[in-house]
Amino acid sequence: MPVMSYIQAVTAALKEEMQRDEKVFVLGEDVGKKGGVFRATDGLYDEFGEYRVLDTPLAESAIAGVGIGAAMYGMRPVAEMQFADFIMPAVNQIISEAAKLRYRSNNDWNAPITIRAPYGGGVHGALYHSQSVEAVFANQPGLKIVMPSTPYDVKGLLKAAIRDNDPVLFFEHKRAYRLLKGEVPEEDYVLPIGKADVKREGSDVTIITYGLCVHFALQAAEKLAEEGIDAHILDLRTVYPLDQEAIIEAAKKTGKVLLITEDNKEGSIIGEVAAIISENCLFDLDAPIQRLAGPDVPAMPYAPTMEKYFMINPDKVEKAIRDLAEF
Amino acid sequence: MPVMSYIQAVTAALKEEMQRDEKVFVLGEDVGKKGGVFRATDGLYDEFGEYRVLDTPLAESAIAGVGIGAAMYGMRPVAEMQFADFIMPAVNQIISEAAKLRYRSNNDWNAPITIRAPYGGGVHGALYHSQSVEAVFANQPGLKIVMPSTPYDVKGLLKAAIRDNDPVLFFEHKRAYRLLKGEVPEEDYVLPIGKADVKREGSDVTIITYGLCVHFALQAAEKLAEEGIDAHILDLRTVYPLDQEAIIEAAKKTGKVLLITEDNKEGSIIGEVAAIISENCLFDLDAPIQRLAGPDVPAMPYAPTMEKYFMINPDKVEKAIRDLAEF
Amino acid sequence: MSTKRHESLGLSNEQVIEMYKTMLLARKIDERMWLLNRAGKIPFVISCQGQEAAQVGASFALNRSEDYVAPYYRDMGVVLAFGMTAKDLMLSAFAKAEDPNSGGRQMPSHFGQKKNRILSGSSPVTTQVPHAVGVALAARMEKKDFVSFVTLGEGSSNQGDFHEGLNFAGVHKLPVITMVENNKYAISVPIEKQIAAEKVSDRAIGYGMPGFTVDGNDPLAVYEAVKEARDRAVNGEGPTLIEAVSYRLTAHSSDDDDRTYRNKEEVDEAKKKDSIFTFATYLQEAGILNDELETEINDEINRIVNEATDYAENAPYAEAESALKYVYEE
Amino acid sequence: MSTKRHESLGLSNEQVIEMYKTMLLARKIDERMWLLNRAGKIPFVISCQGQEAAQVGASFALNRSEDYVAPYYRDMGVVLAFGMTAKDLMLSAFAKAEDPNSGGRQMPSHFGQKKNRILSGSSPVTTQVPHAVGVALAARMEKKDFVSFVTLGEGSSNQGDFHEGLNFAGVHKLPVITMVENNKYAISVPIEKQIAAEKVSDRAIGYGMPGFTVDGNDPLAVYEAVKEARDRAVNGEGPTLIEAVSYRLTAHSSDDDDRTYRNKEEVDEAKKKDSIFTFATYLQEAGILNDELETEINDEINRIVNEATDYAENAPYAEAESALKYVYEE
Ligand SMILES: Cc1ncc(C[n+]2csc(CCOP(=O)(O)OP(=O)(O)O)c2C)c(N)n1
Ligand SMILES: Cc1ncc(C[n+]2csc(CCOP(=O)(O)OP(=O)(O)O)c2C)c(N)n1
Ligand SMILES: [Mg+2]
Ligand SMILES: [Mg+2]
Repeated sequence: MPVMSYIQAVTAALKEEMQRDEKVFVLGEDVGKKGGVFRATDGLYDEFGEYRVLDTPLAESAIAGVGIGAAMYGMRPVAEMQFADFIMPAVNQIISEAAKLRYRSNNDWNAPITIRAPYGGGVHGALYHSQSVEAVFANQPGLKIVMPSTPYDVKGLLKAAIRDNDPVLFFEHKRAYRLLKGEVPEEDYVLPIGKADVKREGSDVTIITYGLCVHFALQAAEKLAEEGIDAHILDLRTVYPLDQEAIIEAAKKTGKVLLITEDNKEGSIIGEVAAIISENCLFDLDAPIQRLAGPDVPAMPYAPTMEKYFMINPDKVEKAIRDLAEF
Repeated sequence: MPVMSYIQAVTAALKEEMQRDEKVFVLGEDVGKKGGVFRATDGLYDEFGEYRVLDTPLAESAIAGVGIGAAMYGMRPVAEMQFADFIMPAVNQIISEAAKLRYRSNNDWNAPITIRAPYGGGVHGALYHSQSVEAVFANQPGLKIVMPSTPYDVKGLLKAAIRDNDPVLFFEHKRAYRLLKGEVPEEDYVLPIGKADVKREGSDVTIITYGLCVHFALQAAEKLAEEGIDAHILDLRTVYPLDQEAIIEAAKKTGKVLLITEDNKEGSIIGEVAAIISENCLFDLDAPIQRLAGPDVPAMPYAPTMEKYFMINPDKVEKAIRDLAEF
Repeated sequence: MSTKRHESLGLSNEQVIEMYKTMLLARKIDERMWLLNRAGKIPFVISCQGQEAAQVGASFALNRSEDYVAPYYRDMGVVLAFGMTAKDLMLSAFAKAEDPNSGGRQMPSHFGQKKNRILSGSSPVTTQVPHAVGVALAARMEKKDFVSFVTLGEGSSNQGDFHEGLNFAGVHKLPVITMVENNKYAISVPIEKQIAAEKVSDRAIGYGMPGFTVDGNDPLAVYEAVKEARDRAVNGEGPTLIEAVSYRLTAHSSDDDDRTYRNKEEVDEAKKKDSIFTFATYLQEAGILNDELETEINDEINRIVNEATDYAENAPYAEAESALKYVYEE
Repeated sequence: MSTKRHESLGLSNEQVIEMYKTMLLARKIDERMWLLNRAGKIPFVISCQGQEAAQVGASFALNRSEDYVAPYYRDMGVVLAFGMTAKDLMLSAFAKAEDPNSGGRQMPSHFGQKKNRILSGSSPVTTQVPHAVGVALAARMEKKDFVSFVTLGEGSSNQGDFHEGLNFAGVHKLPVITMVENNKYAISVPIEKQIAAEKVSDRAIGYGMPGFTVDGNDPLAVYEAVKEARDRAVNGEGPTLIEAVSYRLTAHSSDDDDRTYRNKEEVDEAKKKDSIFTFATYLQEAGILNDELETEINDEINRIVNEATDYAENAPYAEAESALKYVYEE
């Protein structure tokens, strides 16, 4: 099986879906001739031409809104927001329109649009090129939010998102783009949206997380295994709506739960995960539910001292697991 | 002490603050000559003139953004979003600008803006005139979100919001506007933003909620008191950032916690409340943390059958308290 | 008015009578809804009154079996012309399960009906503009000959989505026609407090597209402008912005009292130009409409409105639990 | 070029030399930042190169001790003219604690400095436009005589906030000057794919304000346009939109490789019009600048840039935990 980087898996999924279905097209800022500022759409302009890899004017609400309109007609737009931080001007189109279209029309209309955006920090991106924005959308029925953690998951989930008949926000960790590599089948496959995935079986402590933090958790778990601490790692994969069953099962498995997000702590996705656990399996717990997250400051600063202070890393995860194991 | 309706308390707070401080001004759609679609700014145009009660063009991002600019200069804008549902076009200005201004400028600049918006359902408002939107903003350090439940709280908290040197979102329940009446001192007073408030002392079940649901909870509690079930009711008042101490204390008090919101369940404010409790006082609980919330559908429908099905009401609260008390 | 204007536009006598009927039907449904509202039978009305000429004139210039429309809440004339029925509209006003727009989920006048290519609309204004542009983009990509047509109020043309949508259409020369229905007010705010430009159509040049201001009380003037715009669109010459100027004859909605912000004289003055009368006069002068036909039309429309009202009033609501359906594909 | 153009604009010889120095300082700081970036010492640069004339010409037409500016990320010329120092800018490039813009929290070129009335800016483009309008609204309300000045790129003029902000300013005739720095590209996307209008200034009429397109390589032309706009603004005649046309001489930023989307010939052609040279030529021909003065100026600027670089490189970062500060008032 070929080894691909996380971003190569993005490109592969886009390319294969565009080859498979003529209705699939990409639109966004600099996605065409330049192939995207991260080069996620590299080569697609040459292969599919200007209209299927459309450089749009610099206007996110139009990117989303025009995409939604095309999707209502029956196209399969894959819109790129250049950075997740710049999705904010498109919030009205996403929340008021895409999320509510099927419901408000009593199933008459739907918007099969995928909106991709690179999120996350640790890349000297400062306040506006580092954010995790999923919590803004994770209270909007009608939307699905996918945040993959490996190249394999990227390809299978992005294909599933494009084929999904409802709007999907697909957040890719920009630091993972070139950092993470892994085996990715050349053939076509899709992974189920809405299902979490056990990334490591273990019996002492349950870690529930998503995105790049899965990678940090795996690294920490390897190290702790040497000390005899056996971590169970559940990768949420889809952060909205959450896979309640998998969360409950994972929490029950060890009775000690550590939730991790790179986002600010208060109001993040993992608060909802904690709520699900405390509503459904409180008496299976042997320790308070722990949360490891970014501090509650607007976003991570540029200076390396402060950026490092903000970011989750394997050491912070390791310490949190060890503390919980010893509880 | 005079008795006022919830909306009269809004008007009173605005008027008194405008009289006290020339820098305070109101801007929004139809706030001037018409006095607001709910008449929250009734009479202010006549008293303070066109520029201090400014009818703006129909453009929410400008209402927020122009307000932020004026606030940076040193004014005290109170921007009205006609309905909370229509705050979405202003999300970029609120999240990227207002919330982050102080932090990104290392305390050099700040934006003392208050953004008022009527939220909530039960008024035949259908999908786009009934929403609870607080969860969209409740993960954004730099913002404060206030959601008062009584006329008394409205006046004291709105004054505090206007005087606050940071941006405050102030969500008023539109059904409460004329439904809720209560004593409101004529004199000047402010209530602390960031502090929850015990609205009823009790020993059997703790209810933590906010906004109109406080009223429903109080009604249910009165009824249950006759059956010997004694409910403790904590009104969050400020839903972001949350008053952790008060939440922990209230949860510990009875060991049985019911969280209520009118918002959709998944990803709402009360998920964070559950997370705080399960992180800090898990072993003080005698029952799983219960949540009573709207169903996870985009927003409440127009037809009375479906609207009623969606909305929280005293009966639903009563049942949930009873179930928990009997646990 | 020259009595042969419609002929010089290529419209037959039957077609203009059809236009008139559609305008009148819209008006009569709307009036009935106000009565129902004042009688406490339906919670909310938002009117087309004063804008029927623009709506129907524009619609008849489109290909009503192929083009897509993204109407806004006042566009009863547009949706009737595109195949929605009085019954459909009354079902929506009563919020009944059978309402094809939303199954009673949305407020009335939140139109949408896929079979008639009426894009579903929401309450936040102007979001439909990029949608129509997206449909036009699809037309381009699929090499199809239809156009999309989108409307909004003049106040709503100040939203960012107007700018972003029209700019997108202009850059890619997409087959989309935007019609701003300038009724001089946005709720209580008069046009001077909304827009400093002399004409809303002055915005077109900034998007590299032609812009026209036409008399929105004259269905033939609007017909002509939209027809030409449609021809340009299908010839690959790109989008057009049209401003149809009329007046909002009712309060903003059943929740509004317009006496607090505008005076009766102004409204009375506007009523003199009401297209329902002026167009009838044109048709009479052109010898197409006479008293007999007028009575016949009125009777027919009354019957339609009565039947629609009765049907809708007696139709069932959606079941409470059906509120859980159709969040996602099922 | 007439050798006396600056005099006819009321500019003294000292003032135009000051303008030239400011342009040159901006250029030299910018060039140094690229060197530092390529040497791995600073992670990111985004340039003013090619836009100095517009920035400095505009700034000198403002009241630099009273007016407010809301610059965008390329506006090194504006912030230098408004009192920010080379040291301040280098501290920001190195992300050091003493950086007055953000204490090392924001990327370089995210300007802000209250004491010089430079509004703090963010990365999402165009959000500053409504802010400047808000400051102008405050000027009106407080009956003060200052104006606000806001800049953005031509690509950014497609954001909704441009439309909403300018419309607001137009309706209320507020004293705000918007200058679009049209450098022909938005990252890789050329102006034709951003805007179908012939000129960005064609958008002004849609907001009821005058619009002008000027040569952004000519600081005197920009000076003149902004001066007149400022006069109108303080006379209560409202806002102005100015488009200053130049060219982006560098890649979009240190993360971009512009060879993938534009060719060298085009860039070389643009370099011939580089204002740093053409304005120097003007000053020489006007007899104000000679080789001696040129050397002196260059030496002084080199010294300033060196000192700023050394200082900033050796300055400390903010402490890690200080990341927790200033979320709210403390
Ligand atoms: C984004 C948004 N903001 C506010 C509203 C509330 N609102 C509904 S209609 C309206 C006025 C619209 O005026 P105009 O665009 O002129 O259309 P008209 O009603 O006059 O036809 C307003 C402010 C809304 N629906 N959406
Ligand atoms: C809202 C938003 N979307 C996308 C970006 C990413 N971005 C940064 S600069 C830029 C291009 C700006 O082009 P233009 O406005 O012409 O200014 P220039 O850089 O050419 O001076 C883009 C797309 C952003 N900063 N903000
Ligand atoms: Mg109007
Ligand atoms: Mg540019």
